[in-house]
Amino acid sequence: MKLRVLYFARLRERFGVGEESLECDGGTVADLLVQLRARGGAWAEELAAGRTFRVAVDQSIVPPDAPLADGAEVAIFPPVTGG
Amino acid sequence: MKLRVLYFARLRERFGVGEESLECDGGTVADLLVQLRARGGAWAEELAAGRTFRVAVDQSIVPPDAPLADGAEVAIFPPVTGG
Amino acid sequence: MKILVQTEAFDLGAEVDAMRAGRTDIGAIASFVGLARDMNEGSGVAAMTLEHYPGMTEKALAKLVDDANARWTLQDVTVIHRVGRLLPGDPIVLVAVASRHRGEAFAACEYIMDFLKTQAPFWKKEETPEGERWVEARESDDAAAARWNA
Amino acid sequence: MKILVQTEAFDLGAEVDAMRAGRTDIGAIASFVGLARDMNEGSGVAAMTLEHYPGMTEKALAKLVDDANARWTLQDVTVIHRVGRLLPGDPIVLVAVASRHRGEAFAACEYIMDFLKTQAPFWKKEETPEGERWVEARESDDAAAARWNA
Repeated sequence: MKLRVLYFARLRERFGVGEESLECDGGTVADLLVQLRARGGAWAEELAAGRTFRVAVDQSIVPPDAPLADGAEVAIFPPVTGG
Repeated sequence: MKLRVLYFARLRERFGVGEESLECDGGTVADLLVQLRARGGAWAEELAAGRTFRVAVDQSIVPPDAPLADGAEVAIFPPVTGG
Repeated sequence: MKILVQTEAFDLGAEVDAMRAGRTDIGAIASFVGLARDMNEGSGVAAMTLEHYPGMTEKALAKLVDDANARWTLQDVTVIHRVGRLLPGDPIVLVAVASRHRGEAFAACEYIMDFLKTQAPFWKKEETPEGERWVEARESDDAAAARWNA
Repeated sequence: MKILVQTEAFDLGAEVDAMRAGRTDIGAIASFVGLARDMNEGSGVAAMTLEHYPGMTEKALAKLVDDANARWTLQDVTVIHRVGRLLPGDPIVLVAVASRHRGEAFAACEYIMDFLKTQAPFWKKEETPEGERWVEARESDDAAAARWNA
């Protein structure tokens, strides 16, 4: 399926990209993360199991086993620090 | 001893006086209350045991057994309702 | 620290701006404004008059602020309470607390309001269709103050 | 309900005045302003830049306000959060809550701030003498939000 994937804050800087469109074969957030980690480098490091980051699907924070639908907007970002 | 006694809000209206100077023979707030109740009418009614009112001596709220000194400023008033 | 008892209206924005003027170390300002309502205890209220005990009022408010300062690390506190005749919608009381951290600012602001309600010598008289009446103290206000001792 | 994400400064006094304009049924307005500080984690902070997730931010703030409305009886809520570059002393966030009673106004205002800190997608980057750094999330903020579920 086709996904729009957004990165924010420290992760945006580490990955050197704020937004991309990509094809994902798996059906869950966990599958997408496996695919991104396979890029190696900062991707493997920042998205490793045990690192703290958040994933939102269509602008709501979700757990790693959340399903993905074609055309979904997925965002990956560090814990928030506003206010 | 000589006291300056102030009344506020509903008690001021009921007693028809906001401030008076008086001689008090006793040495505590409780003695002063006995003396005031002896005036009868609204005094006996409003200051009866079991009625809720507050007494301040020199602008701090005190319990009924608090001592009085010559020249003290005593205030008797209903529970406060500001804010 | 600024404590005022006055008949005039106050300006929340100006008071908070004054607290933070020239400072860069404040992280949080919690503030509260209490307003005269058009209804109380099921009756319409056309107006209210606030009486106070001059001298004791300022002492009582200063003590509340001292107590709050002893309990939390605060940077500044402003308390302004109006007296005289007020109409529904009119602001009655302002409490603003500046601190490095929001938890302390919120707690101190609510603490000062809770004890102001039960300790500061103000009394409200309301004008209702049934005539004038002195507002009775509320048990809920005593309970709000008591929980700080728990 | 008013929710804004903006680069411009906000005016606390004007926002609170707007909430109470033409109304005589509000008894309490609790408000909070969060400010940029000149120090954090032991380093001087010369400036900070706030990034956010447009679209999700507004949704997340609206959900916090909805949750507060479900939990307490509120009359109006305003939330304004700034983004972009801010200097020490600059206001960052405003939350104002109107209610008949002060306890509900205070609780809802603090609730919204606590969850804004942990749920709304904003990120701060600070300029310090040691260089730029992204602010790390605080466990104390998670704890502040968690206590509302107790």
